[in-house]
Amino acid sequence: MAIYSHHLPQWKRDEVEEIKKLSEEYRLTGLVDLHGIPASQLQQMRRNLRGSAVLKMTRNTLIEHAFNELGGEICRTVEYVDGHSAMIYTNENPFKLYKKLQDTMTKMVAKPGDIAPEDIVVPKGPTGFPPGPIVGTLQQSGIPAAIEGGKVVIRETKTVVKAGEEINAKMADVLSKLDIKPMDVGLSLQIAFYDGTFFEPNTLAIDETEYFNNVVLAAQQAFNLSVNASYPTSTTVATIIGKAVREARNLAVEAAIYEKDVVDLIIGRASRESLAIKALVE
Amino acid sequence: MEYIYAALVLHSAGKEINEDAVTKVMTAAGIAVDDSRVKALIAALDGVDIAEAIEKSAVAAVAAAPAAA
Amino acid sequence: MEYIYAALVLHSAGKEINEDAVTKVMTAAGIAVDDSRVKALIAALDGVDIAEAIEKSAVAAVAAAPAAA
Amino acid sequence: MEYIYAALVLHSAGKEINEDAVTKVMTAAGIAVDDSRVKALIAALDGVDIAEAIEKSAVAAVAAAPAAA
Amino acid sequence: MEYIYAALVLHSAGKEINEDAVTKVMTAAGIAVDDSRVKALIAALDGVDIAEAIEKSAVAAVAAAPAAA
Amino acid sequence: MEYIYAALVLHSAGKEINEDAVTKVMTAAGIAVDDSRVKALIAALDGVDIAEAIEKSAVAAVAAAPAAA
Amino acid sequence: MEYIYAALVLHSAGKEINEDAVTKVMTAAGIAVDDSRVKALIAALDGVDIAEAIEKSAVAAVAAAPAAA
Repeated sequence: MAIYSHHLPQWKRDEVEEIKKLSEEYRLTGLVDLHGIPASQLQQMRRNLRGSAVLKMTRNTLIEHAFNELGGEICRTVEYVDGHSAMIYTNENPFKLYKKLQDTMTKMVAKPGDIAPEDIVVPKGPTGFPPGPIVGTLQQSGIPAAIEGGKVVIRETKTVVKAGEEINAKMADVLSKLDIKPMDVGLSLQIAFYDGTFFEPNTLAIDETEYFNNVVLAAQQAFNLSVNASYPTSTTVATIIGKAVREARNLAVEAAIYEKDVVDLIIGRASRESLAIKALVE
Repeated sequence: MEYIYAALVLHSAGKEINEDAVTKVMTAAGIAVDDSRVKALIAALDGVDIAEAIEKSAVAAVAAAPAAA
Repeated sequence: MEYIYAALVLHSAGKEINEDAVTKVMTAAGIAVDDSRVKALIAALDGVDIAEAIEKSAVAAVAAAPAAA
Repeated sequence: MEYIYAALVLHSAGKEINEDAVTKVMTAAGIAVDDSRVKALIAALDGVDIAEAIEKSAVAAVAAAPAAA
Repeated sequence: MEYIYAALVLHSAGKEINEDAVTKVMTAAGIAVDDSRVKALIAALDGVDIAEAIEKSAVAAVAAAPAAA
Repeated sequence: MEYIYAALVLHSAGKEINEDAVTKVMTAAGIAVDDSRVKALIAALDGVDIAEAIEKSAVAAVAAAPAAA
Repeated sequence: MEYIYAALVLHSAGKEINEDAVTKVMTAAGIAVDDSRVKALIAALDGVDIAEAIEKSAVAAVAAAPAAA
């Protein structure tokens, strides 16, 4: 067997070949971090991605093996592999993939040792607990709990863990009891290689609202330009006519041009002016 | 605007608004009257309900005012 | 309103607004003039900047409309 | 309104607005021209800054419209 | 805006708005006509109800205000 | 904004907005295209209802008027 | 509106807007170009400060009113 030691068993060989095949078949090859995702949720996320992306879980050593065999630019992907990496493949562009993965994020309860992703706040108000030792447990964690009207209530809103701090075992237990889920858990993209370029996740976040607002702005600007430059299009010609008509009416009233279409406006103006003077002299 | 005011003087006194009447009012005010503008005014006013036009402008002003509050 | 209209006929033609002028305009319109009302009008208009008051009435009306939004 | 539009054709092309020019524009449009309306138009526009006047919203247009609506 | 005003001269006189008519009006105004702009105008007007656009422009001024609410 | 305008050229002509099409439009305009910005645009527009945004811009135009007051 | 958007692609990239450039952009978008509309666009934009024209609300008539008042 010794002479075959650098050869892989058939099942490993198959895994490596599959990784290579997928990497050549799809436009995007990426790595996602599966850290902290319970198996049941992972199944759900996989189902949600079906049809747009393929998730491939395998051993890190086999991933490294496959990329080394592939060679070229793409093999730098291995630099991003860590203990919880899985491969992801899709034909979507990396921005779309990132968005899809963000959508898989769900809130989960914290485990001892987790780092708070943001300030963890316990809101004031009644809890579902009947009076009991829970009050002491809460108080020991710095949460102002008390018994009011036969119920355990939290008397004021309190930040119990600051963003970036570790959540200790006692706090994790309390937060879990209070059904507070501070942790974002989901498939987080580590790196994507698409059409010959690497994309880091921090460049892939898109603010869709900003794009929407920019489309609104662009449409507005185009409309304004068409009207202000008097370049009529079917979209703007009615507005341009309206503008011309308003200008003509303005001129007619301002210069007191007695024409049928505007004489009522001129009377209206004279009437208002007269009322203004009347108000001053009476 | 002097032509329209002359017409309104006549209107508010319940007098008929015609070329002759408008011209008289303006002449009395020492204004050199342009016949064509008087004609244009009378033609434009033909069929116009002045009381209603005044009413509308007042309603509009009032309607705008409370809304502005 | 006929007294006001008569005053505005004069004003918009750039004429001086005084008792005599207002009386003439109204008489020409066939209106029986109440001297004391003419006097009261002239007295009230003393020191009033009519052009400014008219200008303001326009601003108010326009301002009111968008303000209604 | 055709007389006013004719004046604005001339104005927006930077041409002088006079009786002759307005008459020509209207005739070219196949409109039978009423000389006195053209005269009235030119008289009314005398001394008016058209560029400014077309920008200055007729208060009336805004105020009158809701009533009309 | 001269092209638009020329179209409005024709419209308000009840005449058909086509390339030839617009060109004639503008030429009469002493304006060097750019055929492509006339064509663009006529093309843009295709299917547009001008009377409605005019009607709306009066209402629009007012409608604008509440719409902002 | 050039990426947005390029997308709107395509949209308003009823063409599909994809990376290749946007890149072609921009290249034809002599613009050095940033591939990743085009990709981001396409991904972002995937979730944007352009017709709705254009619709909104029309409403905004009207709403903007009084706001500008 | 595709012609306008094509012009805006060029404008926002600081490129010159001329017939050739607009035609290239539109052709790249797979749009059958109507030469006369391109010509009309270039003619309409001649002398226009685009940066200003895209900012100025098209419903300016209304917005301008209070400002002008």
